[in-house]
Amino acid sequence: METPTVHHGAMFDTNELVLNMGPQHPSTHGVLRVVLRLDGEKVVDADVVIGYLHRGIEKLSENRNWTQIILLTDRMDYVAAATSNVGYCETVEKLMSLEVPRRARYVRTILCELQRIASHCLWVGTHAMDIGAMTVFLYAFRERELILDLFEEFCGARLTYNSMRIGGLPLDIPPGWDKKVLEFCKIMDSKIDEYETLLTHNRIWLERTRGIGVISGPEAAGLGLCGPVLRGSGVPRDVRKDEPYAAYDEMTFDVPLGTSGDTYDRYLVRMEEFRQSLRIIRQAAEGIPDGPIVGKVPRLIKPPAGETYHAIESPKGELGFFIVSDGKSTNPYRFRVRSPSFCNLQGLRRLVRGHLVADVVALIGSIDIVLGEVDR
Amino acid sequence: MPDDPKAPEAHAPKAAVPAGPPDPAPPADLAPPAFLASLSEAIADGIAQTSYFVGDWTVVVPVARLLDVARHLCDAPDAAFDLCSDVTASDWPTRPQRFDVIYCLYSTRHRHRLRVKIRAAEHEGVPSVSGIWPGANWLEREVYDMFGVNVTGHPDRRRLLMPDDWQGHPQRKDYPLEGPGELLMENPIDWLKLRQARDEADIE
Amino acid sequence: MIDQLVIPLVKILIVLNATLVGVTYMVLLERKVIAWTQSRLGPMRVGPYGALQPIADALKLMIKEDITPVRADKWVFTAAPIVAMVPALIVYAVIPFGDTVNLFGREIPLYITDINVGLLYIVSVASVGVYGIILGGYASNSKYPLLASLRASAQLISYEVAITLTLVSVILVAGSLSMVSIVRAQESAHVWFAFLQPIAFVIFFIGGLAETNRSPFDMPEAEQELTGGFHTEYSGMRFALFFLAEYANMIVVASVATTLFLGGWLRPFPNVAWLSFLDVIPSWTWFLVKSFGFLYIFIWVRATLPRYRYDQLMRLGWKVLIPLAIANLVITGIVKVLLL
Amino acid sequence: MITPTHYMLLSAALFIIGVIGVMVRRNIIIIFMSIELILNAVNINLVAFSREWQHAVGQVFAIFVVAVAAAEAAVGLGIILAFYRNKETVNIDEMNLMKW
Amino acid sequence: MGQAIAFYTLSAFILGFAVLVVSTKDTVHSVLFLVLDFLFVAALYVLLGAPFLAAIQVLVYAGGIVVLYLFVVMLVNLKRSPEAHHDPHRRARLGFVLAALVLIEVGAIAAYSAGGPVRPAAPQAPPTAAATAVSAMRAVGNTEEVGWLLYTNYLIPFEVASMLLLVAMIGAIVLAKREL
Repeated sequence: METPTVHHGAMFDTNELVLNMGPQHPSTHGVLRVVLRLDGEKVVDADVVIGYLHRGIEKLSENRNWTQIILLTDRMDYVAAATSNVGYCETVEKLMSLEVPRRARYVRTILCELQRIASHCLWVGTHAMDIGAMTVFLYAFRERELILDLFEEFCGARLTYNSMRIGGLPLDIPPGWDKKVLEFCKIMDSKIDEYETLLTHNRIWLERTRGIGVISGPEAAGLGLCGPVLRGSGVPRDVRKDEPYAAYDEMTFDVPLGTSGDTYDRYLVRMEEFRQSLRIIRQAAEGIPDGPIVGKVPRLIKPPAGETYHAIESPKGELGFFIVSDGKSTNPYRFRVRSPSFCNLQGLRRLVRGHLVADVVALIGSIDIVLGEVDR
Repeated sequence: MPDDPKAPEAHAPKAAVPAGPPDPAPPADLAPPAFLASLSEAIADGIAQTSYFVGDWTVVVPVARLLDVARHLCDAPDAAFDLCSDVTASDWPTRPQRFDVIYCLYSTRHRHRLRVKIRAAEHEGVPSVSGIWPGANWLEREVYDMFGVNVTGHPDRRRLLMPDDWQGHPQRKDYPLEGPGELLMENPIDWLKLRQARDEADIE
Repeated sequence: MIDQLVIPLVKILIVLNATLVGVTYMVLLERKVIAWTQSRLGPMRVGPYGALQPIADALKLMIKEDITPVRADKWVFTAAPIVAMVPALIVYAVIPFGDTVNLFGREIPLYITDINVGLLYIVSVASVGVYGIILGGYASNSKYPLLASLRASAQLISYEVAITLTLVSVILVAGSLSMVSIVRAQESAHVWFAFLQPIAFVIFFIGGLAETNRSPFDMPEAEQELTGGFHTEYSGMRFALFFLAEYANMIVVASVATTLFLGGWLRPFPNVAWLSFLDVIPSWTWFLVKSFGFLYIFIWVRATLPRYRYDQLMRLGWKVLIPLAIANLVITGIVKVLLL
Repeated sequence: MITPTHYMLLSAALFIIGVIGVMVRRNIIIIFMSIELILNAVNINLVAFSREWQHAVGQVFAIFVVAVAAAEAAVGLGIILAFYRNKETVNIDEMNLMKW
Repeated sequence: MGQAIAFYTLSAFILGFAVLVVSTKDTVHSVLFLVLDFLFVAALYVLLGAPFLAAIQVLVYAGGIVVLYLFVVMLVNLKRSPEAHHDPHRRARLGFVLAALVLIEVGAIAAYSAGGPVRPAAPQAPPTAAATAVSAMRAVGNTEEVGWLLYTNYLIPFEVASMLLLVAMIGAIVLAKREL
């Protein structure tokens, strides 16, 4: 006992404790790092550190031609790759003032909504898992698998689809695919009820999510939150309704809104979005028009000089592309992605303040981030 | 560590780089939206240029009036741009005011969009709008991180995506496509030693 | 000599081994039941339907590298899993697995010992088990385990109070602290104490979930919050000991619940004469069936419910369960006095 | 044959170890633990005599001692925590002021 | 014989761990030795025919009080060891001297009583009515015996003890809580 005493309690003060959550932590959904300042178990402040998955997609795109970039957009929100494809292609089409055939727009709508369901499946699974309900995770993945099968049939890939081309689609839908989509809708209906049976009226679930991370509508908008997080606070903002793209102007659907802006409302909004997505898919799949799948696209894609911003509603929120073309080269001069996960993650610091460590996990789950999209 | 003066000079921009986006003026038969008229009424020298391209309205604003314009656009009832959906920049190195800083605004009440654009020189201070839209906080940090735009009055101006000790600003057009790390790869053993020493310092 | 030494030693050997085997298969059972709940198959590769999976797991854990963190308190770090495991095992000394059986012309009772203060023994030994968790978290010299171990010890101590209070009301009804006498009391009362003490039974069940760190009270090892809980830094056999201790504790809780509330080794409806053909089935079978029914509910709960938050758990323990347990105790006392 | 004298000697030895702990150590937590040792020494004596006299009253007193020890530990440790929060020390020698 | 072996083994452990409690530098180790010490004292109680008290010793001391100590040791973040502090006014040797005095006294008692065991000719039952009831209860068991005494003869001390615990609990909360 001659060695100097090491006091193992040294890191545990009665005052404040700095806890480093991540980048290797099971519930930060990737490589997010949150530095928490704790008073006991209460969060005094949080610093969100990102950039661990930064691959420089914006910079890379400046040296790829316009078609090659579609491939890069797959790697941003890798659980909803088709949505990013659609967003990018629409932006370039806007820049080139291209007309997209109706058939292609319908298929895009179906793909976007299937992707929304797949993404929300992943979200409900991991969110429930974060709060400790492990069964929902596997149920949700079971249904996500069906969607991946549909995508595999459409474009041959299951995760990074590269499923869009500027001006339309790379391939027509396989015969009978729309029937399969409708069949899937029928299955999915009952499965959503299954998730809700496990969670929506569960007392522990209510206690864990109600009143956690409350944010008012104006504050959420000011923080730049978007998508279900913003709608959970009661702001009627949905790009599909406000600035319709693809074939959304021909669809009827409702935008679910929350009232109190807490984790539970965000959960309810997303659960209702499942149903609305199914509704859109049914309308689109039943009414796919005949016609070409690609518009009049020049062989060499070279948009005129100019810049534009175009947004679509990805499962996480407003996914915007800001593209500057110099009109001379075959690659964009500036390619910028306004990713919804990035903007939503910014609100985490505001949301977690005053809550407990366990709520931090619930809140990271409730804003539904994909780190590939945050860091790009 | 804002700017390493050596790095940009080493890779001078190519002559082919254009001098900026065209920013075409709106066609004569298209009336600008009402909030632009009231904006130029409220702040006389607020708008330097108005442009319209593929359906998007853009106003170019002098850097000095940025905060006034932003405040007006946020608060005026006919504009009510409560959502700052994006802040980004583009780099035109041949221009004296090399940076375009672009603010994409959206109004959840009126459901209209507007892009506000300022032109800033390399070290010119660009006032932060995060006091008006708290959501601009990270977006401005990213602009600072990627372009080195000198955002002033920002509550928390640190690098966002790149490591804190990174040299240079990667999204600039004159940023070398081989980063400093790659340059050190010419002598990998020294580089590994250096990195290990740094890692150990970090752990301690 | 045989009665004094050999038979007890043989009994201890059997119980210890049966417990360890039971614990390993408990892990398999849990994985299987949860898998079925989640429309999966669970382990299928090792042996038929994964029946040999526990052996493979044990082998894997034994040959894994045993890592001690550099700045850990080495002695305490090594001692902690042992401290967790030992109380979980020695509790089995007083649990009556069955009635007496006739073997080789000897009357052998199917329990290691029946001490006068059996129930108190269980409670006090179980209260020592918390040291394993505190020390494990402390000795790792790491923040997450430390947070988890503080949570765990506070949780265990709080729910111990509620559980002990329910046990007192059972003691009031049974009139004895001896486990065997409590079963006999249920036999002579012609009713399981679960029906006489339904509130106590429910509190005991909830408290049992919390005492064994089971979902929805698995805060101390909440993977999503505290990475791995108090055993984050443990690996290999030392981790296995923690793991086994947890499952051994689950079996203890199930056994105690069976003995106190579900009539122990008694067949269902011990007072109904026409069911006496059930007596053919040996008494220990009933005990096992009841215990595993109880354990099945434990697993079922885990597959179904989300996790409580730490403060909610404490609130439930102190503001709901303990007052309920005290009220139950008072009412039991009054009824007992009035009936006598 | 183990007589009460043996128990008394054991108890006395434990008592002395406790006293030495109280006198020599400066960490107030260790001092508290030494006091617990002293209380245990007393309890051993009580229980030993309880058996010797074949009367449970000794055990009853031992239970009271345990209760007092629990109360003492709760209040004492509360004081230590409060003191530590203000002075960042648990050294008995530094606790020489009536206020802090 | 068996009893003697048990007694000497237990005594050795009790005294050994007690010495470790007061001599170990690391406070957490000290607390651990205290737990072990208490467990062996509990074993001694079993040897003395007091299983109820043994269970209480484990439950209250080992499972309760010492956990409290462990908590405090972990909460109190020691930046420097208290033993590192030197107070010129402190006379640590005085402790040893006092302890030696007590030791001499005990030795004297032992020597004085060495002539014969301190054992009365016969157990003298206290001449109260309750005590006779106790002797009647003796056959039933140790727990019942203790319980009977606690709730008859010593009811008032028992209630006082419970009041003491209540007061201690309130006091501890008031002391430890930062703001009420």
